[in-house]
Amino acid sequence: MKIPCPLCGARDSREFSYLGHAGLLDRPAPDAGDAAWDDYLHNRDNPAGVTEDLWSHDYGCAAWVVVTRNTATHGILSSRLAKDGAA
Amino acid sequence: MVKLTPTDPCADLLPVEHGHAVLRAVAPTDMWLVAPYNGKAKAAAKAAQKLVGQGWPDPGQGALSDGRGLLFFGHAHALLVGVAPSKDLMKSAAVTDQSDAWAVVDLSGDAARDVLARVTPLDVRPAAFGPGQCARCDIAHMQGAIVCLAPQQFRLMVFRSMAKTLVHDVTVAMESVAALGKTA
Amino acid sequence: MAFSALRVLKEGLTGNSGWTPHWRDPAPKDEYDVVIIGGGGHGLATAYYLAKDHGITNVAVLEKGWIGGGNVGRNTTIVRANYMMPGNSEFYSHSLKLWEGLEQDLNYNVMHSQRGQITLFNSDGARDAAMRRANAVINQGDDAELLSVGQLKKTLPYLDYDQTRFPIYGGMLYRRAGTARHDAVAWGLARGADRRGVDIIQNCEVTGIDTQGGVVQGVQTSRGPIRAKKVAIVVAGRSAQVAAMAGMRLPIESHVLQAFVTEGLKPCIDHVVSYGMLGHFYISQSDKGGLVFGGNLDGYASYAARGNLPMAEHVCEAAMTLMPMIGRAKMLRSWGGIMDMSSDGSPIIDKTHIDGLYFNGGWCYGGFKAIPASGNCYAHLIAQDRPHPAGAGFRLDRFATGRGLMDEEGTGSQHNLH
Amino acid sequence: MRVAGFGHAVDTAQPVSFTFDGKRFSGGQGDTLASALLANDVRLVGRSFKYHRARGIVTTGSEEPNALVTLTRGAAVTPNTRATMQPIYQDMAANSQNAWPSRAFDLLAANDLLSPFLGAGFYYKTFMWPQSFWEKVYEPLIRRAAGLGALDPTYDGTRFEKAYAHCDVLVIGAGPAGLMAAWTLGQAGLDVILADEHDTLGGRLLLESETINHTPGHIWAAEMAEKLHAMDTVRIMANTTVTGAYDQGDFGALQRNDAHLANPDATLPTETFWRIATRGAVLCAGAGERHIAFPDNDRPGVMLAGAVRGYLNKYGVAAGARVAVFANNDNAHQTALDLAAAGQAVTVLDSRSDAVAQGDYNLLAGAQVVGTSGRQGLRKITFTQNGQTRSMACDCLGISGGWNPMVHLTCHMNGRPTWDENLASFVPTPGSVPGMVVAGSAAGVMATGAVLADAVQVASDLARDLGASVQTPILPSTEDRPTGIKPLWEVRGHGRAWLDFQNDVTTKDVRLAAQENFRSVEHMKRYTTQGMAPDQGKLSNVLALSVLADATGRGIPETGTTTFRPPYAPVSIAALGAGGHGKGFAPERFTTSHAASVAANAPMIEAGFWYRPSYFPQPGERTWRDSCDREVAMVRGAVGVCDVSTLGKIDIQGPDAGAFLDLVYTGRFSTLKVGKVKYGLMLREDGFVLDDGTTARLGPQHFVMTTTTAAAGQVMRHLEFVHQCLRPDLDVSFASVTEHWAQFAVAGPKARNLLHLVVDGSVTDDIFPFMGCGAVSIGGVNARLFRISFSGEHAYELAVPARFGASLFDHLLRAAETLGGGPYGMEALNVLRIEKGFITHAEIDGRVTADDLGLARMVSGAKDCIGKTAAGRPGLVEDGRQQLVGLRPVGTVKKILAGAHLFNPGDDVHRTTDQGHITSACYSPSVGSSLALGFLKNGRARVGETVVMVEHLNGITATLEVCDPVFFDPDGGRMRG
Repeated sequence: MKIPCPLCGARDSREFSYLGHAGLLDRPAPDAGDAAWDDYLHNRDNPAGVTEDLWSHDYGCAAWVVVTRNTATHGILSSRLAKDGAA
Repeated sequence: MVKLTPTDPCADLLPVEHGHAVLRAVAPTDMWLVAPYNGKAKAAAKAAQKLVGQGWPDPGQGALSDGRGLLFFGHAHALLVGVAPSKDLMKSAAVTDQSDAWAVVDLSGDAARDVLARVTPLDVRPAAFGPGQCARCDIAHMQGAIVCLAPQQFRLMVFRSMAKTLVHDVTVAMESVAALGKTA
Repeated sequence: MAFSALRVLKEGLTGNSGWTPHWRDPAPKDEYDVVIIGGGGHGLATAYYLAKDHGITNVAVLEKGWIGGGNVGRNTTIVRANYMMPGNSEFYSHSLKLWEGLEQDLNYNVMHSQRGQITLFNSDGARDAAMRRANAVINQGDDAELLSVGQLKKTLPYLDYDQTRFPIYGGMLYRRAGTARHDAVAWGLARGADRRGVDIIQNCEVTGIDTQGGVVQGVQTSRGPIRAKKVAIVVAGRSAQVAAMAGMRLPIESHVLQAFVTEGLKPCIDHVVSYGMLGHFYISQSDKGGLVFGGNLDGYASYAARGNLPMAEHVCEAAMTLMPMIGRAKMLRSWGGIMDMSSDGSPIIDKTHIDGLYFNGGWCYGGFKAIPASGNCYAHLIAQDRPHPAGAGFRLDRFATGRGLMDEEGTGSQHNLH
Repeated sequence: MRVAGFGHAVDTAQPVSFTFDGKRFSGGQGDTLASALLANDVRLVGRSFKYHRARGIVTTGSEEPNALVTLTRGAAVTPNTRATMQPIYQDMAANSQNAWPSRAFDLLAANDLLSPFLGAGFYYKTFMWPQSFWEKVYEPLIRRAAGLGALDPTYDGTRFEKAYAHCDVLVIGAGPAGLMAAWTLGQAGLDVILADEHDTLGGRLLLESETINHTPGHIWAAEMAEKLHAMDTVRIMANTTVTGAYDQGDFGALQRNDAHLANPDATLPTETFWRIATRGAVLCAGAGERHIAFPDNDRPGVMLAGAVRGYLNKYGVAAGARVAVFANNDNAHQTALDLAAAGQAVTVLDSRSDAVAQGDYNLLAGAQVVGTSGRQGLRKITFTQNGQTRSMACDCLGISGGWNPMVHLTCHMNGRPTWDENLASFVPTPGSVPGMVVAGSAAGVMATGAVLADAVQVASDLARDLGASVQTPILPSTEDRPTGIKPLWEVRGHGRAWLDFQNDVTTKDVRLAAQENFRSVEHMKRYTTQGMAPDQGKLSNVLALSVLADATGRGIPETGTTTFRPPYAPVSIAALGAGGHGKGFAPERFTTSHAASVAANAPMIEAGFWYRPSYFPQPGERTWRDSCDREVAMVRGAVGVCDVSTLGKIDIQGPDAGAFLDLVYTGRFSTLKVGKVKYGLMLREDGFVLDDGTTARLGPQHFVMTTTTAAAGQVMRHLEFVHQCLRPDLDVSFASVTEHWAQFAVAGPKARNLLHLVVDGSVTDDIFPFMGCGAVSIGGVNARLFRISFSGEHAYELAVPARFGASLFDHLLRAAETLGGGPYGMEALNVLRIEKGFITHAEIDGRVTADDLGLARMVSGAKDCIGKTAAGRPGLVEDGRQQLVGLRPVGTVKKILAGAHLFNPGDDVHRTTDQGHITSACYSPSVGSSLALGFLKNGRARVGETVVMVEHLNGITATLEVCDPVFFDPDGGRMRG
């Protein structure tokens, strides 16, 4: 499996660690309420299809990368740096 | 006053040679991580240009000449090699001394790329990874960096504490490549 | 037809012509008291216990493909009860006791073999953690024994005690742990449920859940609508998709877990052996002689039911440092299952916001051993609308409230770390 | 027997001697074990899995189901080696498997007589009474009888390796299609890897007599191989089986490097497991012949028709003296033609009544074999033709039920093949593996001329897709042989007809499965074990499917197919796990003081990937406790030195560094003064404690954070996450400096005296008050000094660039000695911190809150931080949580053990009465008693109460008093003073 790092190019997935859905970029405000925080921390759409998730290029440039990926086929559609914000 | 004497993580282990590959220790030199502050990338590049004669490296780029250079070293960093940062550079970038943080070895010879293929998933075909290129990558399960110095010469870096593992794993690969060469 | 050695003998002498289907293939009825969505191990066990313990037999198990085709048919078959967190501890203890009577109960040999599991530890800290767990297991009423390195050398002589990267400090022996023939569990439960009147309906995909005024009415399926007083979701691996039909968003992320088996070999590994350095490695030898082994999740969200090489290699590297003698064994097959990874690594058996709709899922990769108790507790909840005491901890709201989290690994809310 | 004038691959002038089951034989250079055994008329090579039936060689390739042997070479014992793939070498020792006492007389062959009772799934129906007999009696019997070869319980130390390769196109298989495809792609300038599982390129051309460009196919193949060798763009990997297709163009492949060598060099890897990354792939895996199910079709001497002529053409071996062929297709007739050329008269029984002879041999059209005899090898076949049943003496029967395209790799990513009615086979479904195309027989193209044309076409299209320009080659001329086929799967009759030779699955088993409602193909497979043997059903799956289709009254396409999963051919664990043996499982990390610690006889223990000294034994000390107690007393009484370099150290710089730290730590760091250090607690976003450590402010925009050894990597990733993903606007950057600095704790009342012996200038309370930090120099070397304490003593941590670490450690020890001090190890460090109630990851186990640890005061109320909101969830703040406490013995206590649980005095010991557990325990020489830290329900409110510790595994029960976790110097005077 290859992950396309926006900086380093396609690299073996063993250089990366996986965190979870890219919704983790949208941290709720402290006062956003219990439901918002529960959703952020725990609940997931968990689609059998295209999703966006977060990978860290640990063994490479240490960038956090948002990967648009199909969970049913493992096909990868695109990637971008997490620090560049939403697509 | 006490006198501190330096030690080198690889010096006792090297050089080794098997078949058409040689692994040598690299003498310690200045190595500094450089991270430009927000909005200071141009100034940092200019300061670096003065120091090493080359601009800010693009991702995957980095060359050394006369032991000096600036290597792409991560999403936020370049590695300044062979010279300490100037005041100018420090005004525009955070700098961190890493001169002692790395075990640094040079792998060279006709079999060097075959040896590398046994320790890193990086594409090291000549067309994909030639002189002037530098990669942060997995080296034998370690966070490392590889710089292509010449078509058959590579600088390998892993954190200092893992020098022994680096030398061991590369040496085993060199032996294997040499033995395979004999049967081919 | 009851199975017995005598029956096997009689049929053998008469050309084996008298064997009948292990379960029927009925057409779906218009209405059931309970519709169970999912014909995996847990769904079939739920049906079985609804019929057996609660006398509820007007039940349909709806299976999209063929029964037992999900994780019950693709796992490393380990059955154990060494959980320490309140909620888990009593549940898996309950499950192990059900396993111990399951074959006679079902009249089906699922080859449950209590060959013992030895979990190794490789540091003082890991030993302390293993002791904490083992003491919890004993406090629950089950058993555990501490093995010194000397004892291990006698019991597991094939481990590398001298050169391995992380020296072996000792092991914990759970004698009642072991393995079972995974497919037979699904088939035996199906046969048991079927004999009590449950309709097992294969190739029947649920496409919608009908509700009215917050009360469940039935389901839409690829074979037409089916009315039901109660609907029970138990589709681990596809929980998100089915729960979404009822407007639910779950604390679950689906991941791939690979497993591996070698060619058949003469007996060499008697126990289940597990090892916890740099992820997991666990191994046992099947009755056919194949070494069955596995490790951690690949780590990325996936529904592909297959994995990639890095984890396969890592698991084999663990094998080589721990028990290098198996190096000459050849991996014959690898496969992947879809794991419902919950936010604390423990499952959910609960009511939902819709009256009459129940949810069972989030089994992470501990689902196989849980099958009897999961079915038993879920059936109890469905039949009586209150949780079985052994399964009362598996509440859906524990993540929001933080009450009764069961984070066995201490890795927090990140789904793929459990 | 050997046939003169045939066998281009074998040089009989170079005899090679080997043993099989201890008996010596001779073969020629180039023989496989299988061809050499057949040349010596050895037909019985092993026993089947369940019924222990006599079994012989069936194929010429890796799909071989029967001829699995155990090889012994030096210390290396390799079970389940395919005799068909194993070259012979001088003095090779091979043994048959699964037979006792011998392969000719196997006691368990008695199982065969019991077969009416041992059909599919019999074990699910019995062995249940009495309950305890399963583990004790039945299962051990079954286990002993099952299995094939045996592992040697000792590790032989042979080297295996793994490697990566990268290319533009991977061509899988070097038969006619693969050779042509590789040539086309190489000419187009693409980087090509051509992998083939045999030692010589050519595929079936090596086994056939047909010509290309009017020269024998094997010579054309050799010429092509030479051309490819000469191309810079093509890399040839012989002896390499592509084992799996994975995501984004990754393939696994196993290369055998030394199978042909009698005494390989110790540094030569036996096998290389390749991870091949490619942009595109062409599957040219060819097709595999299948057999036909008829009664007693499993005797030694019954082989695939293609294998019979393959052994003649490639190895110059006649597989029998009297050969017959039973087939449903034209292709199999070639066996008769080839054997006729070698002077053997062959009878072809063709099930098609309209079959036409293609040459001078005896053809029985419309004939079917209905039985065979011969206990240890085929002697006679019985067949029907025109309603008559007759027999024929023969010792070799070549069967052909047609050819299956080798679709396996196309299924590795969940693709399912498509049924092709004309071919009576499954063919690959296009697009099953992204980037992989299929050419030649693997795609269902059977005649050689068409195969070559297809390969050129497919390769050219792929090359153009990859942006290369293609020169269309001139296709060589071929002799196209007929490929007509009419499906025949099963000949029903008396007796058992085998599908899966290895797992002993017969047509009866499949029919029984269907009868018992295992009608889905997956159910049938699992109920009967069809296709689950080492050949993974390559030979028999399609056949089994047809029987199931017949039994359930469905067509084959509706019946479906089971999937094929990696690996295509079995891969040794030693290859996949190469490098993992011994210390290779993980990198080893050594501190700069490692050599000195080892020289001081300190046992080194693993701490993550690091090694740290456990204790430093002195003469006269008998146990670790003796040393540990002394080291603790030394630190409390004089001064100790400990290498703490393994703790994570992260340089944090930038104008927003303070603001960033405020976000990741519970406390406020933006207001920390330059030259000061502060203890910090870090939460996960779910509110539980992630890690702790100190952070020092070295400059207005410059901090250095320490983490625990265990969490260093995790914390670094966390910081990057918080910055890049949550607050990319903050101007801050992180650099790990763990490895740049060697850092040593200097602790004890004489710590400052020691520093004065080492550091240039003086260290005063003014400059270095408690929790102060700053630059110092040591012999002119710039160093950092932090006045922090993990021991509760007046203590410092002194950091120098790592190159000077060994030297500084040496100086520190020598200076310490003059003060009555010395080094201390992990055991003493642990005791010192327990005495002070300082926490480690024994306490921070991922399930505790700041409040559980008694550190709620460290969570700033005035600002947000990671984890703060979730830490406010009711379950994390309610009464009844377990809180950190100290525990000390009441009266005499044998031992306090971490991992023990706590109960109220008088309560039954049970899960439901559990009050908590012990996390850390030690004997404290400073306090003079055993001590422990633990978590206790509502613990802080229970100081002074007694609890009972119960530790079942060692059988220890003790009464303990609950106390404050700080046992020693509770007001911290020693640390500050």
